[in-house]
Amino acid sequence: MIKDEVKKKLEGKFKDWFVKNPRRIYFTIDKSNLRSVAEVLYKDFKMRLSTVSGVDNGDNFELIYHFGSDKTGELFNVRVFVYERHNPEVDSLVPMFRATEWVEREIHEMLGIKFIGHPDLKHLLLDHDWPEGNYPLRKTCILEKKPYPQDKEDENG
Amino acid sequence: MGLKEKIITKSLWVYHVSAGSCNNCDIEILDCLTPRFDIERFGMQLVGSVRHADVLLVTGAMNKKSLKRFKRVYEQAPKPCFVVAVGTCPCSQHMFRPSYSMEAPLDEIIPVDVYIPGCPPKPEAIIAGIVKLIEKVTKK
Amino acid sequence: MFIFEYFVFPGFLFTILLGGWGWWLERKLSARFQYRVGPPWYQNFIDIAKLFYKEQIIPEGANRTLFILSPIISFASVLLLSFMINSSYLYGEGFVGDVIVILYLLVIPSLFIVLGGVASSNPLATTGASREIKLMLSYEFIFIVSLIITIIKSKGIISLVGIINYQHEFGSHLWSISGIIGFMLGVFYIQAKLGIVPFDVSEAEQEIMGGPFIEYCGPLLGFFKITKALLYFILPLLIVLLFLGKNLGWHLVYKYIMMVLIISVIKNTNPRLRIKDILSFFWFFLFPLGCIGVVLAILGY
Amino acid sequence: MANKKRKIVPIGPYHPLQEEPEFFKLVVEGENVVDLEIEIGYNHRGIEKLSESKHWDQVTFLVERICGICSTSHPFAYVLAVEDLLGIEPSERGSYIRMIVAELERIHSHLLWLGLAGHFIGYNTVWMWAWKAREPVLDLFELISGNRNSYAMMKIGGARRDIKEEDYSTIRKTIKDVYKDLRLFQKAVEDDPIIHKRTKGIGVLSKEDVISFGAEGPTARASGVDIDVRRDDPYACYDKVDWSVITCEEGDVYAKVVVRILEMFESCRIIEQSLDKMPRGEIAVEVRDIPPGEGIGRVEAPRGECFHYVRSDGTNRPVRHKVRAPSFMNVATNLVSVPGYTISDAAITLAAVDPCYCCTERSVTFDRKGNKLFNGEDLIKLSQRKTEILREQLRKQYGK
Repeated sequence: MIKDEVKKKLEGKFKDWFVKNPRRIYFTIDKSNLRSVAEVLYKDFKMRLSTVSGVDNGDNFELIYHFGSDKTGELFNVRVFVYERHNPEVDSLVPMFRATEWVEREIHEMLGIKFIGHPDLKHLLLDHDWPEGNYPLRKTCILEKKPYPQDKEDENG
Repeated sequence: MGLKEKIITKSLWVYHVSAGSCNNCDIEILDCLTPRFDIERFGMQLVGSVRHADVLLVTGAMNKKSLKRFKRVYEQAPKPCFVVAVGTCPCSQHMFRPSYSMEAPLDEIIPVDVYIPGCPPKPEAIIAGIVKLIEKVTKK
Repeated sequence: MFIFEYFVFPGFLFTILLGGWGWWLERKLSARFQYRVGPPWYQNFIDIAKLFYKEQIIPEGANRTLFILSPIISFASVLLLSFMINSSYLYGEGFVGDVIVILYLLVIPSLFIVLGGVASSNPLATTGASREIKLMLSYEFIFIVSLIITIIKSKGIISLVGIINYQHEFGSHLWSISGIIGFMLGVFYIQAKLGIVPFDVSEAEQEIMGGPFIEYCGPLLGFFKITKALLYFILPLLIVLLFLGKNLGWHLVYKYIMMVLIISVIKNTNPRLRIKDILSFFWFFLFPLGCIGVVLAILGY
Repeated sequence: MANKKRKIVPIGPYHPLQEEPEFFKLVVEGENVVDLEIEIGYNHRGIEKLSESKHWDQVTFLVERICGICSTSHPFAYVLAVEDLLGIEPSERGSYIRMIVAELERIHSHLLWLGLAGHFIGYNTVWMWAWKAREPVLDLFELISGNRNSYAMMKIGGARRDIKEEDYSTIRKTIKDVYKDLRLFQKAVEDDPIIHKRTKGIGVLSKEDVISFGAEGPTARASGVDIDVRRDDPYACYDKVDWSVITCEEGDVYAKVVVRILEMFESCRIIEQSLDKMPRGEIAVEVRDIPPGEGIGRVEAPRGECFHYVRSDGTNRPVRHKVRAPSFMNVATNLVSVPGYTISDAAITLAAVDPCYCCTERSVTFDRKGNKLFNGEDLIKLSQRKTEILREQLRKQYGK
């Protein structure tokens, strides 16, 4: 178990350290510390970035970087809050490891968060002519309602 | 029943188009080719180019990105070309219908000859669907 | 009368019936290898007939003339070829040097497959065409070596009928070391010419989706399929005539089936080779082997 | 004829190479691939809007439809995430049932891949033989769950269906038969020189690239990166049975084939042991309300680590559900493993990571607005769907 070592190493950079169970650790860091924390976890502790979850909390965006240590099975979940509603920006981790390339592209198109330093933030999953500024995972995105085929039948008969 | 219909139904070359499916129907279609089901004994073959196709087996709920491609594929297919919707997704878009990236069920885009519901339909069901198609073509 | 001979017996209709059946035999054997049932015996005829009912699309950007002419010319050349080969063993008709004409006529279908592929202006088709050309450069040469071996063994007779008659008198060429080598080269030639695994790089479905045929559909594809059906009959037959020409007549039937069986076994026990590996196989293995075969044939082994 | 001009060879989106639509642009010089562009999204379904009418229990069925081949791994990871959120342990028998189904799925998925890999190198006999060996496994699924794919065996708190004790012997016998078939494939792959020629030294993925791309599963293990969630972060009962993690050092296609074949042997062992050790008792513990909180579930799917993150606000639907499928990380490795080889090699290399685009482009996230509970309209819709399902079942029975 390396969580105490991690805690020591990151002293002063995190808050809300929360051990949900021995293998799931959550803590929050400041946006500006993201790169240095990721570097410590990735380079010093040889952790693997599982993925990044982006959440729209209504008034802010929350990015959770899931770092997994494959030797001990611990999962460190680093929370980053982005408070800007318009034009939210976060540092990109692509210069460190390429695993985030697609992850960040996806978050960009789904939530509209810009990653500074990402080489090419084009659409990954959505069509290229998907309307700009329409981010499907934001709470503000409202989609049209389509009736089911059987509903149509009911209307007709 | 003319000679033409009889000949075409004895040699259906199928082309498999997946438009936002979950893979289940796709592997069940491939399963039809393998030893237990072996649709080659009915003269059906899976072909690689849509130019050779007689039947388009469409799976998936037809999302916006693949729709454009699919329309092109359909235009490239030489007629007569039959369309079979394999699985509940192309029939009614299944549980994916309200999603933002979905366009419309298959039959609102192109005419569909046979629907094979099921999630996924068993290979037996797919073969039964093709038999229905053959009945439909020969009775016309 | 000539028209009857050319189109019905022993020309087109006869060959396509047997070729379609031979092709079916190969498909059926493959299916049995793979624990499948396989198609019914009339499958290839139905397939070809169906293609003539289909719509003909000529892709945009294609060279129309070349695109249309390629399948027809390759079909015509093979038609002529089948007539020549059939009349050689059926009637004993032929002329001096006809094996060389056969050689030329055999190049034409492959050449026009390449041209048809290039004409359709599809990147995958052109890739397939360039592969086919590389392949042709190697397998046609192997066939020439194989021909040279059998000509040397027949004491320099350059006609198909002469070679058959020679074998009829002195026994099949296969039963000697050089004969076995020539026969092997012939089998690999068939494999490559018909585009069967392991030498089907030019139409590899999983890589380039059928290569030169990708844009063909309807009747024009039908002509290519007929060409292939005809080749399915005459190529194994040609190798049989060249190397197993002792007892013909009804014996041809089992000899032909044996050839199809060999092709099918090779097809089903090998993955597709890369074009690089094929070239090195043909040039650095089969070609030296062929040279040894020629030397042995000259020495009389 | 190799002209040195660069041209683009498109693979896809509709291409016999793979069943799913995806688009690779191979930039080639003659026969050599010099660059690769990956264009995905043809399978993207995005289920966000839908989740407004999805209950915690229904999400299990929804995630099952992310991918048909990993149709146990996704619900498995999801229920683990919810259990992590709740802080409960699933029932032990349920855990064993989950494990058996997951390992059966691994066998079926790897056999499927093995067959397709044979197909991609033009070796149709391997394809047919592998899929013939796969059919008994699908029969087992039909025996256990009633369907060949999409088994619906997962439930928050345990398993949805029991494995009957009279079926144990059938499962054991089938696994023995599969074992025999696997030996055959192992020998065939080890002995065939032409398979070696086509796969050895092709599409080599270095250890550094694996770590940088975060690749996982057999793709990573074939490159000598020793990771396996089943061992590292044991879930279900993987720590109670005896099995080992398979790794290879080479990182080429051949190593990936070998890793997958050997893994199937391990799966057979796990299933046999599970049948012996499985206790009697309840298959699921009861779960009523989901409190606010968050949870993470990780499962070693046939292709690698399947990652689910759920967040609850105390209502009957998740506020956020993030799915990260293994192929999402693995597919990107093609960017380094394909260039430098020929077009023929590209076909098998692209397939060697066992890409699953349905997973990659999964229904990205579940999300919902506000705290709206079920309203009448939703309930009507649900009942209509249920009727549809019942109708379909009847139709199926009738068809039989």
